Amino acid sequence: MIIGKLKEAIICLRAGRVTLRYPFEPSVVPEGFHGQPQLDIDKCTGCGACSMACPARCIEITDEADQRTMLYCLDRCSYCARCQEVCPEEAIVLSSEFELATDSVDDLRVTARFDLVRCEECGEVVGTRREIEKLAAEMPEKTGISVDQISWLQLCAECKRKRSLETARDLQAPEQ
Amino acid sequence: MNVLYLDLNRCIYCRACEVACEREHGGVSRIFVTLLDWTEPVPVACRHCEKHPCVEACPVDAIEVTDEGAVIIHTNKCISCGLCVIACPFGVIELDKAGKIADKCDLCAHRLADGRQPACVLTCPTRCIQYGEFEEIMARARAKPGLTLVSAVGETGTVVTMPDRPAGAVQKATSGSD
Amino acid sequence: MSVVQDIIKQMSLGAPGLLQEIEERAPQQLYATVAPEQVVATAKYVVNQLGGRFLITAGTDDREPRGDFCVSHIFSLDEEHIFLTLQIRLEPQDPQIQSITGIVPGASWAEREMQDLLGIRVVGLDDSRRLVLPDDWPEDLHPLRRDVPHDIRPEPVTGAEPQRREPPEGATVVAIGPFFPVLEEPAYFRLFVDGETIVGSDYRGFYNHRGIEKLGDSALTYKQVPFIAERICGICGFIHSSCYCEAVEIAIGIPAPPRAKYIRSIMLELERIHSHILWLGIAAHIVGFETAFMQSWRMREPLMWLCERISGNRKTYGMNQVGGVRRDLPTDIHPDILNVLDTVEKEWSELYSAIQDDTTLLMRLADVGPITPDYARAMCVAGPTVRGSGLPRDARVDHPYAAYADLPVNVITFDSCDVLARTLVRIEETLNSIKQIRVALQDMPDGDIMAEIEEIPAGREGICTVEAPRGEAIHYVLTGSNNQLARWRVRAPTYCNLQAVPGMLQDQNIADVPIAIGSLDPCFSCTERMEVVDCKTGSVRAYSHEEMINMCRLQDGLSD
Amino acid sequence: MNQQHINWVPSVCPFCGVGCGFLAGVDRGRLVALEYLIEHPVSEGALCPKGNAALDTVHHADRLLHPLKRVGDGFERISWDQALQEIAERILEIREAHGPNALAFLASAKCSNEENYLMQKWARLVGTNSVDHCARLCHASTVAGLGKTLGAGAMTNPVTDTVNADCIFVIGSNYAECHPVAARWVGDALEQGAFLMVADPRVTPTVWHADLCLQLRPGSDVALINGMMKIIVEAGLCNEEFIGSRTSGLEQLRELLQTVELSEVEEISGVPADAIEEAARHYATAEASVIMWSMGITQHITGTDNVMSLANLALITGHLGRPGAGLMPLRGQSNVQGACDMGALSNVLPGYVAVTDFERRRQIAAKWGVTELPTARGLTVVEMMNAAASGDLHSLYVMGENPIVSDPNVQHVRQGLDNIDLLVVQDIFMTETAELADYVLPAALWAEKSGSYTSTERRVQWQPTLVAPPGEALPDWQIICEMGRRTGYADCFPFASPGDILTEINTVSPAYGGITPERVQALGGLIWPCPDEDHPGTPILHQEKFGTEDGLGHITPTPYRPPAETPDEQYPLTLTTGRLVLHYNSGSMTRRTKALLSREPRLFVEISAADAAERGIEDGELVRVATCRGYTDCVARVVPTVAAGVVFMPFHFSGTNILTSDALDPTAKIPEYKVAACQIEKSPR
Repeated sequence: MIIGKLKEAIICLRAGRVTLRYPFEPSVVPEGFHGQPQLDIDKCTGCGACSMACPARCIEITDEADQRTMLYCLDRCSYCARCQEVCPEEAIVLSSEFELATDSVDDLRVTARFDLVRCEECGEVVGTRREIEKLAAEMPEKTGISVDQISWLQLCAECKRKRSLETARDLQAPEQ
Repeated sequence: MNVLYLDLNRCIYCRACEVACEREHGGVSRIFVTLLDWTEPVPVACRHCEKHPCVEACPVDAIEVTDEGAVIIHTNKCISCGLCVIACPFGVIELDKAGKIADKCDLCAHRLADGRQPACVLTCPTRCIQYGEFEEIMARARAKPGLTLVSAVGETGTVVTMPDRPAGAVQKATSGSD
Repeated sequence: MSVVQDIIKQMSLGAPGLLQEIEERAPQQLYATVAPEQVVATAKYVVNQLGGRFLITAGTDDREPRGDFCVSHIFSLDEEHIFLTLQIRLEPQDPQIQSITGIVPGASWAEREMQDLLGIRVVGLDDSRRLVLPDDWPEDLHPLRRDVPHDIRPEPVTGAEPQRREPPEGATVVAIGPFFPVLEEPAYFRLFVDGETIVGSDYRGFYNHRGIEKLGDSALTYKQVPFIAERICGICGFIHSSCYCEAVEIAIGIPAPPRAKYIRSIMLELERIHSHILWLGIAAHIVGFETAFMQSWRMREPLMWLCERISGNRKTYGMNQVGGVRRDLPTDIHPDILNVLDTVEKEWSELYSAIQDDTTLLMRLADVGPITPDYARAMCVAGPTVRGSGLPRDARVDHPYAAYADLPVNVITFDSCDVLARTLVRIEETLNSIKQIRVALQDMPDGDIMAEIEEIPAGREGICTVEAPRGEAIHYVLTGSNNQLARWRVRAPTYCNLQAVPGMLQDQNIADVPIAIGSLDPCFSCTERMEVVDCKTGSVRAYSHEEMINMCRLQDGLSD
Repeated sequence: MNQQHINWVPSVCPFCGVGCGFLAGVDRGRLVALEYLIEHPVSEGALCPKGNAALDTVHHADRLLHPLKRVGDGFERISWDQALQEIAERILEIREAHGPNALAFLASAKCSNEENYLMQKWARLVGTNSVDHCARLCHASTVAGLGKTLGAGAMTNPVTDTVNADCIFVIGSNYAECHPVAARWVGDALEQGAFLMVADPRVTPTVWHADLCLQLRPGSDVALINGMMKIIVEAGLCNEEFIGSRTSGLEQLRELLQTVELSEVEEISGVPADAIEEAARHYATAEASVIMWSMGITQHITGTDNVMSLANLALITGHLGRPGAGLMPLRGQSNVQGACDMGALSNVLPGYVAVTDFERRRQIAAKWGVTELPTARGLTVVEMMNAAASGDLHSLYVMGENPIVSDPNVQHVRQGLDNIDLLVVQDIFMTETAELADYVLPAALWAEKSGSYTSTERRVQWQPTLVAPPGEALPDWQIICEMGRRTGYADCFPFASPGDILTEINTVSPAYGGITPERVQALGGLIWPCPDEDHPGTPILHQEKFGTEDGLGHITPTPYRPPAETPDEQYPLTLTTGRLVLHYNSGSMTRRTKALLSREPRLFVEISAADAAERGIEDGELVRVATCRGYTDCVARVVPTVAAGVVFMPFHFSGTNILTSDALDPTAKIPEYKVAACQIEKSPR
């Protein structure tokens, strides 16, 4: 009995003070820490892949008039880094920032706005201007389809289906 | 190489292909029959284009062309960016909002694998949708009277023929006006 | 003949007429289709003749596209390392099935839950009160049915009362809960006492039932589920994400690469170590032994920092994905891991030694909360709870997953069947875990950490059990179309262990109840709190529940 | 889906009369999958959207499970024994009190031959010929018209034989929507150069492929056909040889045609004379011509006349009795042909023996072990509703029909059914009619029982049992057998299986003589007439002689009569009704099928742009359609496919038949669904 208590006392004494001085002293996080996601709006095309991937549904996309708004509700973030993983433009990365406490939830909300392109037939949303410009720039070289043929980039899926016969004719190989 | 053949002249807008496709693919149809002007049905399925803009648009190589010439989305690799949807010339890729992935015709790969033709082909009441060897299909298409042949992007992919009669069905109707 | 074929043969011959069909849908996973009227007889055969151990029941709403409901009673044939699932298909209108609690008393909650959530009536349940659904939930609304949206918020039924069980004559009720004071978690025990002796008890829990299964098979995609799976438990989250991922990998027949499996095992054992250390601290706290509480938690902290360094997160590592893991364990981290393990091993051994000599403590633990081997078997308890009753059940050995087939798993049992036995199991297991990690680090193969998975076909089933610190967690998956599961069934180990509480408390002294219940290391769903520290003044203020709700909702257009 | 446990069983599609086949996949007692049956002689694996969704209703949660008895406004579950006993007792009481003609029975074109046979047998044993079914509402005029002219009220050539035709004349049929697989064979014929002409008030999908379209006014068919015949006769395009050797009555026709003026025809039908001429010449001069029709011809007060004039057209040109030449009434339900063959009609016994035919009636009575059967013609469907309303009918026993949606002028039907003492409905779902019943009996559907079904081309096919019925539901044949026994005819219902019943049918109906249970189970079945066990079946009728007593085709002149209702100031538009490809009849099955309902979710009315503009109606707007019988609200579709003055509504949703007319064809007693004077306005809601 007494031996047990002595052993316990030794353990306590040897441990000494173990608590950190945080928040009065900074706490350093390790490399690769999953802190608050940071968005590089210049790189982002507004494609929304992050929004679809996010398990916590932090990223809300609203299309209104000629603008897409992406609202990052970082108060809901679970720091899984899926957004970083899927982003085709490497526009979002998880930073080492973890001191997120605030008394205004707005401090944890980030908004990004993008110009939308709407279907020239029906007005349905096709995508953001950045997405379409990106495709228009890359497509001719990658597929060999000339720039003036890719008018369908301005159409929604349903209108493309309606115009599919014309498109097919446009794209027909010249020898046929 | 085997291709899909859509003979628009025979479509009756019954949408059996849509219901069949839906049945084969977990409740979402990947073929669309669009009715133009109430009288001109256009069944649209993936053309499995040779130049395949969707494959080129995909930033994560989730879309692949198989040895059989089918353009297939590997759903587990898809990141839902939607670029293929915009890139597709025919509007046959849609982003499945529930499943959060891009979805399109896979030529019923699971059926072809066990020797069955795609569901839309077999179910089509009017033989509007067919599937077979490219040259054979082309020969069949060329042999039909009064049809215009339109092909997809490139020289393979889906073969489409449409009636070359100018007048629509409504104009054909010979009714003494009231 | 392989063991699997032998079982198939035994079942076909030994249970003539019971089975409609039996097949191996994944390696070591047998599914037997049983006619509804044969379910009891077949369960009896499986338990008595094959030595089957009941794990869990998964009810499935299969009305689309099959047009029926399916009940899957999942059993483990431990010695043969086989999962044997009895599947019973039920008519879609007014589905009902005979209870198997006459054969397996531990199936009671599983059947009650199925009755609540799927509206499959279980005939012959001795206790058919609500288990999971709130008391004010409408009668005919079964949330796991696929036609019920995941975000439904029905009008509460007014005047609803909890269905309490009445005490035996002459006994008095002592209520513990609905906020269980020892663990500060929601659970409501009603103890029926005669003087200081417990003569019976009743339990009502699930107060914070979060509907995670429903979210997983209706709102989330395959790649999103691991992150919510991880949040099933705040301590052993990695258990659940691993269990989910391996179940899907089994279902589609694409295992994670060997390196990923080793990384999973390492993370799982790190989790076990810090969980067991944490538990010892809490157990000490329950019996008023604050020294051990403080020192345990101190010892644990370096492990948490280590995990943060490995995964980027202190807890809920987010490392699992179907097909493997998302982060490698580079060689330059290995020495740090070994260092932390060395320290923990040394300190833990010292603490163990001190406790063994502390007779006061031992007296609080010995002969308290007895669970006999027979009762343990009947209630299907798991983890240290079953091993403390002398039964060598451990998923790492019974159904090896991750890299456990290659690791030196020592199944530790003690046979005094009391709280002390459970304590000793945990302490020694911690030391064994350290050994396993060392071996894993040494033997870890090179290569990919993620398998190439092109798509996840629909209609595949997979079962995985993972030995959590509290016992085995079980995940059953049925893959669906549209990039989503069709059914995800999760059983956390506390689910079966809690069912043993009435027997464990029977004839015990009321003063021993907290540590007895604590000895199960129960994991109820927790709550949240927030404190604000002013760095300048050092003042601390706690926010109230209302304040927090208001802060979330202020300018909030979001719903959750 | 894991397919390895699926047992694939050839099955007959339960929807329209084409008789397509598919493979039903059974997995551990559930119907779980459907596969295309490429070997099927009619469909070659093809299926329309309904066929593709055929399994969706089988294990449906709405299925009736237990016998129900009305208690106040609701129902109470009772045992089968109680249900059968109480119904039997009440039927006997009513017969005792009011005589057998106070009882009426509705058989079903969705049930098997065996079940229809039993239903009419039971009715007649109980003492009434008031047994009828919905054939009365679709092709009764075909049965009457062809019976009178050709001696056999059925399609003369198989559907697949269309491919052999050089000219295909479609009138009052929208086969592309109503019988989509028939379009396969027409399409094949067109690719071989056949000429397709379609007469229809609307530009339907059938018209899209036509070489010539005659957009006639609803109800002007006889005028149009007489006009065509006048051109043929005057141009000398008749088949004199055929007329001489195989027909009678040409002279009377000539007399009638002399009174026909083409300018008048043009005015009545709205079709230009040169188009009529073109059609007439194509039809008469083609090597082989077929005529296809459906309810656009039959559902008129002149339905029988319409059919007879088509028969006249075929007879004077000799387009009968050869491959590619024939008359093809496309029937609407999977077993409507069979239900008629089985005598589930108020005027005929099995094998089309008139109830008034003393000798042959006695023969059937003898086979049934009774001395006599009722002799008076019974009530037809619409007459039953009238009798119910007037208090002459006290009991109605309904098997698998939904008159409250499908009958014309349904408000009147509702009054009748409300008035009745005993209404029994035996069905698979709680239909709108069942909701009014005193007793509701849960029945098995096609996949849950075996039996033979006769398609539009007289092809008798076997449907094997695939799965067990849900709950306590029972196959209709078992229920009727039990009712028969409990109403005092135990000896007449000794059957233990549908095969036993078919064996009795073999002896009662000569055309089914060789269609034995063993033979009919082969893929594709057999085509009647098949008089004995060695007979291979008869795909093409009338090759040597007609079915009339003298063996000749009776040319029967039919003067034009206007429809019962013509537009007036109050109701200036003509409403016509029809089917959609995605729905089926009263919709109790297809409106419960997500894939179909999602594509065509609600009732609409098609209206021309001119009529819409006049009323300020926009496409997609809610409008109110009214006739003198009532009104219904639905969505307007402003389309170019109906002519001004004509509007169209599908009949699959409750509401349409509030509007339709119950004026009857005097011979066939078929109501004039196809013409009602109506008005449309913006919905006041």
